[in-house]
Amino acid sequence: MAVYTPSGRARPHGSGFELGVWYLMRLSGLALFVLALGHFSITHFFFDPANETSQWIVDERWGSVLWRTVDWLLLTMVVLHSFMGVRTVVQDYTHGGARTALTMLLYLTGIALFLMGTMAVMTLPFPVK
Amino acid sequence: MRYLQYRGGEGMLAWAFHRISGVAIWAFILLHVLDIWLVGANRGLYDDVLKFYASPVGRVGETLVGAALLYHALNGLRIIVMDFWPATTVFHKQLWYASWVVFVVVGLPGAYIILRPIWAGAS
Amino acid sequence: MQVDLRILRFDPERDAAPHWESYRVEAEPMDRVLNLLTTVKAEQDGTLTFRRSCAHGICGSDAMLINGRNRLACKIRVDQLGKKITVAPLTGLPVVKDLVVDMDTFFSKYRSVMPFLIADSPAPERERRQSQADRARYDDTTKCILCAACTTACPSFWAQPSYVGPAAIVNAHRFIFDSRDDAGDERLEILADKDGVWRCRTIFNCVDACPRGINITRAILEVSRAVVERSV
Amino acid sequence: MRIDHDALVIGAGGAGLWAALELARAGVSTGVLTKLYPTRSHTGAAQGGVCAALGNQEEDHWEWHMFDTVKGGDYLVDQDAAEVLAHEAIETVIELEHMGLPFNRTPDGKIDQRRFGGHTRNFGEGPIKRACFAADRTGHMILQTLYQSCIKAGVQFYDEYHVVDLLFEGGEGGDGGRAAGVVAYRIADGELHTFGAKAVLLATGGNGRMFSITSNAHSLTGDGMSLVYRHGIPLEDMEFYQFHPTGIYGIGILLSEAARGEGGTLLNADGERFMSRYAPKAMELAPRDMVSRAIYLEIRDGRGAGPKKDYVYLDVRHLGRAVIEEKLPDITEFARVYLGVEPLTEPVPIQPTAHYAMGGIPTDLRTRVVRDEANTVVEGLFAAGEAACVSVHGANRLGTNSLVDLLVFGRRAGREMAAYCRAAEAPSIAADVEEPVRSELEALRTRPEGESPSALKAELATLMMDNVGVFRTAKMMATAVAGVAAIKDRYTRVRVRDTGRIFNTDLLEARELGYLIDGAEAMASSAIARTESRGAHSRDDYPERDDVNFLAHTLAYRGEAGPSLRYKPVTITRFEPKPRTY
Ligand SMILES: Cc1cc2nc3c(=O)[nH]c(=O)nc-3n(C[C@H](O)[C@H](O)[C@H](O)COP(=O)(O)OP(=O)(O)OC[C@H]3O[C@@H](n4cnc5c(N)ncnc54)[C@H](O)[C@@H]3O)c2cc1C
Ligand code: HEM
Ligand code: SF4
Ligand code: F3S
Ligand code: FES
Repeated sequence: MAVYTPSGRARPHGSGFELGVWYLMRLSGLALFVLALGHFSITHFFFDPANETSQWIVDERWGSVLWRTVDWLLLTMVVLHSFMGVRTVVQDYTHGGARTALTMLLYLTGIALFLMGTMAVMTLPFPVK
Repeated sequence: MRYLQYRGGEGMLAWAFHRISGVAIWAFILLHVLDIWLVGANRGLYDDVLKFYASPVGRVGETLVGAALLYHALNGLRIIVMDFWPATTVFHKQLWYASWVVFVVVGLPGAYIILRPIWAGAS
Repeated sequence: MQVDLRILRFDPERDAAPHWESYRVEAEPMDRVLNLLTTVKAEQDGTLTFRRSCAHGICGSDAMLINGRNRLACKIRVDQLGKKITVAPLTGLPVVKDLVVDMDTFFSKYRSVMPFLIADSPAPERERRQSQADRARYDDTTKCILCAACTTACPSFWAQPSYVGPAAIVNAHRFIFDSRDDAGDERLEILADKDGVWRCRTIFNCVDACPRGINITRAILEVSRAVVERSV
Repeated sequence: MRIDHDALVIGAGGAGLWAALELARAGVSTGVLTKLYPTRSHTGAAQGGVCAALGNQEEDHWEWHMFDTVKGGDYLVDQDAAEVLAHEAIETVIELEHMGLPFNRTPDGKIDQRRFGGHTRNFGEGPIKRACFAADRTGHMILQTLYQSCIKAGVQFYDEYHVVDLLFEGGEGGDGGRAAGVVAYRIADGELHTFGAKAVLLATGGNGRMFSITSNAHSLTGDGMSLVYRHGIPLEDMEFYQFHPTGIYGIGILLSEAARGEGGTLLNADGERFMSRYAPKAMELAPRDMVSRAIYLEIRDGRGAGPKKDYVYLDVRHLGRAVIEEKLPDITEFARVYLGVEPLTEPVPIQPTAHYAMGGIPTDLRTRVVRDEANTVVEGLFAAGEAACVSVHGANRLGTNSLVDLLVFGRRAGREMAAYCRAAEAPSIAADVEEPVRSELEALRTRPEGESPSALKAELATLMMDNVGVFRTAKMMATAVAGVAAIKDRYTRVRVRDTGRIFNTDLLEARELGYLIDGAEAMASSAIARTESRGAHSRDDYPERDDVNFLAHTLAYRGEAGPSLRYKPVTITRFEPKPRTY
């Protein structure tokens, strides 16, 4: 917390980071409302997991640039949102060194996951028609 | 824990569910990104995973994930509405009830669709 | 009627840990919990310790955890609680003795948000003018009696005692939205700290606990919106 | 432990806080000691308003305010003091606004004002809007604003330090000694601390807890008054104690006069506006002593309401929801919470409640404590607020005049003390000054047998309520004098049950009972000796005012066999005493 100085005005310690996280959670939340709910609906209501073999994914879904983009956006948003969300939870219930360590671990996992997801969505060759 | 003594109202429940659902979906996302990664890395394994998703246990799990996601999304919207229009906090309980109405209206048919193959005998 | 009163007692000079004690007290439905505590202290156990002063909800001395919610003992009636009543000190502040908690950090957080008017223009001969609408803008948050019921009901504060807490934000709001004040920016800067407004998760326990009926969450969100608007 | 400052302020209500603010602004090293956190002080309970002849709503002059104050006080007011009060009220209220106080506003953005009992235009012609207000939370806003200003100015607070003794150098306070500091008991750990200072201000508030039905906080036990009394300094005009007409029935919580200022009426069991019998012109806005007496008479004559026929009604229903919820929100809530009555649709049961000590520690216009009829000053000792008696309220205080008193004389006290500290030498304090009070407290804490202080306190409160209340007779007051003497004797044998050191409220409550007994003793004895009726002191055997013998202030000195009384003339400058009708 900022320390009150009797001379009159306090010396603020505010940084833009938390504000940024606040924005991020709201904006990515809004995006996910469409992307995540949409994704879940499509994969469960319009299709059924029983039919969604890897072949289907590669042929049908990732056959189009549009779907790859949508999926990659979903991935980006979900990783950002959920990892920053869990960061909040971690920062709420941990203190000191444990907090720093867990937060770092979280960030690393997040990055790793993001890379793996991107690899899957973006690097597979398009099916030859 | 002494904190459990506190009898919170709707707001506290809304938050607790939001937090729990958020972390639950996060945990699922960890798995889910991994399995998608398998599409590129090891297709065979991925198809096995998919079989699990299509199994009765997998379907119940999917339904729970869907419920968590739906609750979290609706309540997330409620939070965002209050964030940008603070005057709506006066109706925070009503907003929460409303989100439950949507939850039920959308969620029940959704659950039915996902779970039906269990007893209908999936292909 | 007879009321079963359970009180979480702790005397640092005698007890290793807090423990529950039960008392049977004769009470009227319109009696308040403070009456019960006073009766126990006068007739059953003089060592029972709690703060009180005004006895009508205006000084903020006797906020405590009553039947699972933060209430002023002098304002919550027996008929609102029933025949079984449990009383414990506020959660999240160090217990000094029985129902008395150490309020120092609470007040230092209050002081940290510059809770005083800073007007840069020289004072006029007469009053500074303020329209009725401008006066109404911050009316709700002028009602705070610094009882700490809100802050100690907040799960976010329990988790992170460094959170400046709803009470301090309410008092910052009181000045940020006062048309006569010129230091809103500095207060917003303070509250944009990681222990500032962002720690509020719109849990609303504070609003439920506030004996003055202040819409605290609204005030907090108005402040965070002001921080956001200032940044764009 | 020993702590030194140049100035000490005892009490952090309105009076103490403003004094502290002036001292801090003057750069004087100051400590504020208070047994409560400052924002818990009872100034925060004041509701209706603070008077100043701002003339924002209609023409007004401070001379009119001064006149109303003098007449309201039944001419026992020291008129030079009333002049200071009415005159400086204006600048202090403006200054409060500059500090940030959120007053209600008129449509053109000025401080809003409303009517209050006894405040009139043109020397008594008709009611005037003079009370500046912030809804019915004026005292709350004053307390908050002053505390905030003190934080801004960097005032040093000692929160939850209970002052238990005053220190003097060169003899007792009553015999020419000079103030040297105080001894305070830190509630958190039971440690005694000696505070040394050149100047000490007593701003410890009133003593309404000596009555069983009272608007006063539990903490209002007259500590400051009692401490000076124990050091040989007299208490002035203690017989004048105000009963506010509209306390919540059975509990005494105040429903502000603002309810009547906004147009609320008083009804008896027959639904009749009985004030027409007692003050046909001013009606419900007559001064408080008159209204309280009127209620008492209605009840006595069988027109009270309820099963015991012992209350009347305050009726605000006709004011409409908007006025009630915007201008009287808190008292509306009090009626709902504490009586279960809905003021929008039901009249509210009320009865007079013990409210305000007009008397107290005698001071001069410069807030210096004086110790005799010649106004001999006790060096270095100051008093302000309800604890003090500069005598701006005389025999009856007008509504809103107490808050003005705090502001005007609190500010004066701060300035006087700052000037005094610049000239004065630091006093020397012996090492063992804590001893007398330490042994008193230890005796209380460790006594193995004895009766319960809380029971004794309840007895005192009932005794005073029944016998030194709105109406007094020689017999009742004699009962009170004897009763208080007996209680005082029993008090030497009370036993506290909490023997701990940490936050021992049991011990402190017992200590406070001692202060209440001192105040009750001075009050009962001063009352029985005043064989006239004036303002709040109203007796059946002497129903008339007696300006020949009693246009004088009572000074009660503590003595072994009960207080001894002396009298001091009233200062009259502009307004000759006249019969008081409204
Ligand atoms: C319910 C109610 C409503 C009122 N409404 C109005 C109104 O509308 N207008 C008006 O003009 N007046 C009103 N009054 C009267 C007025 O509010 C009080 O007379 C005034 O506030 C007294 O202020 P004070 O500064 O003298 O003392 P207080 O505010 O009572 O403060 C006393 C201070 O002294 C401290 N103290 C006491 N003893 C000790 C000790 N031993 N050691 C250390 N500290 C000690 C306390 O902690 C406290 O800080 C009202 C009074 C009541 C009870
Ligand atoms: C679908 C639309 C979604 C919306 C509208 C949404 C909205 C929000 C909002 C507004 C918050 C901030 C809450 C606060 O600060 O109090 C939040 C927190 C969080 N979200 Fe989401 N979210 C969505 C989806 C997701 C998904 C898919 C995940 C997980 C993968 C997720 C995980 C989290 C987590 C872990 C938190 C932190 C919880 C907390 O702080 O208590 N959210 N969400
Ligand atoms: S906002 Fe309400 S609950 Fe919080 S300290 Fe102020 S009065 Fe108490
Ligand atoms: S309870 Fe806490 S999280 Fe916010 S809404 Fe109130 S401050
Ligand atoms: S005793 Fe003052 S708020 Fe309860």
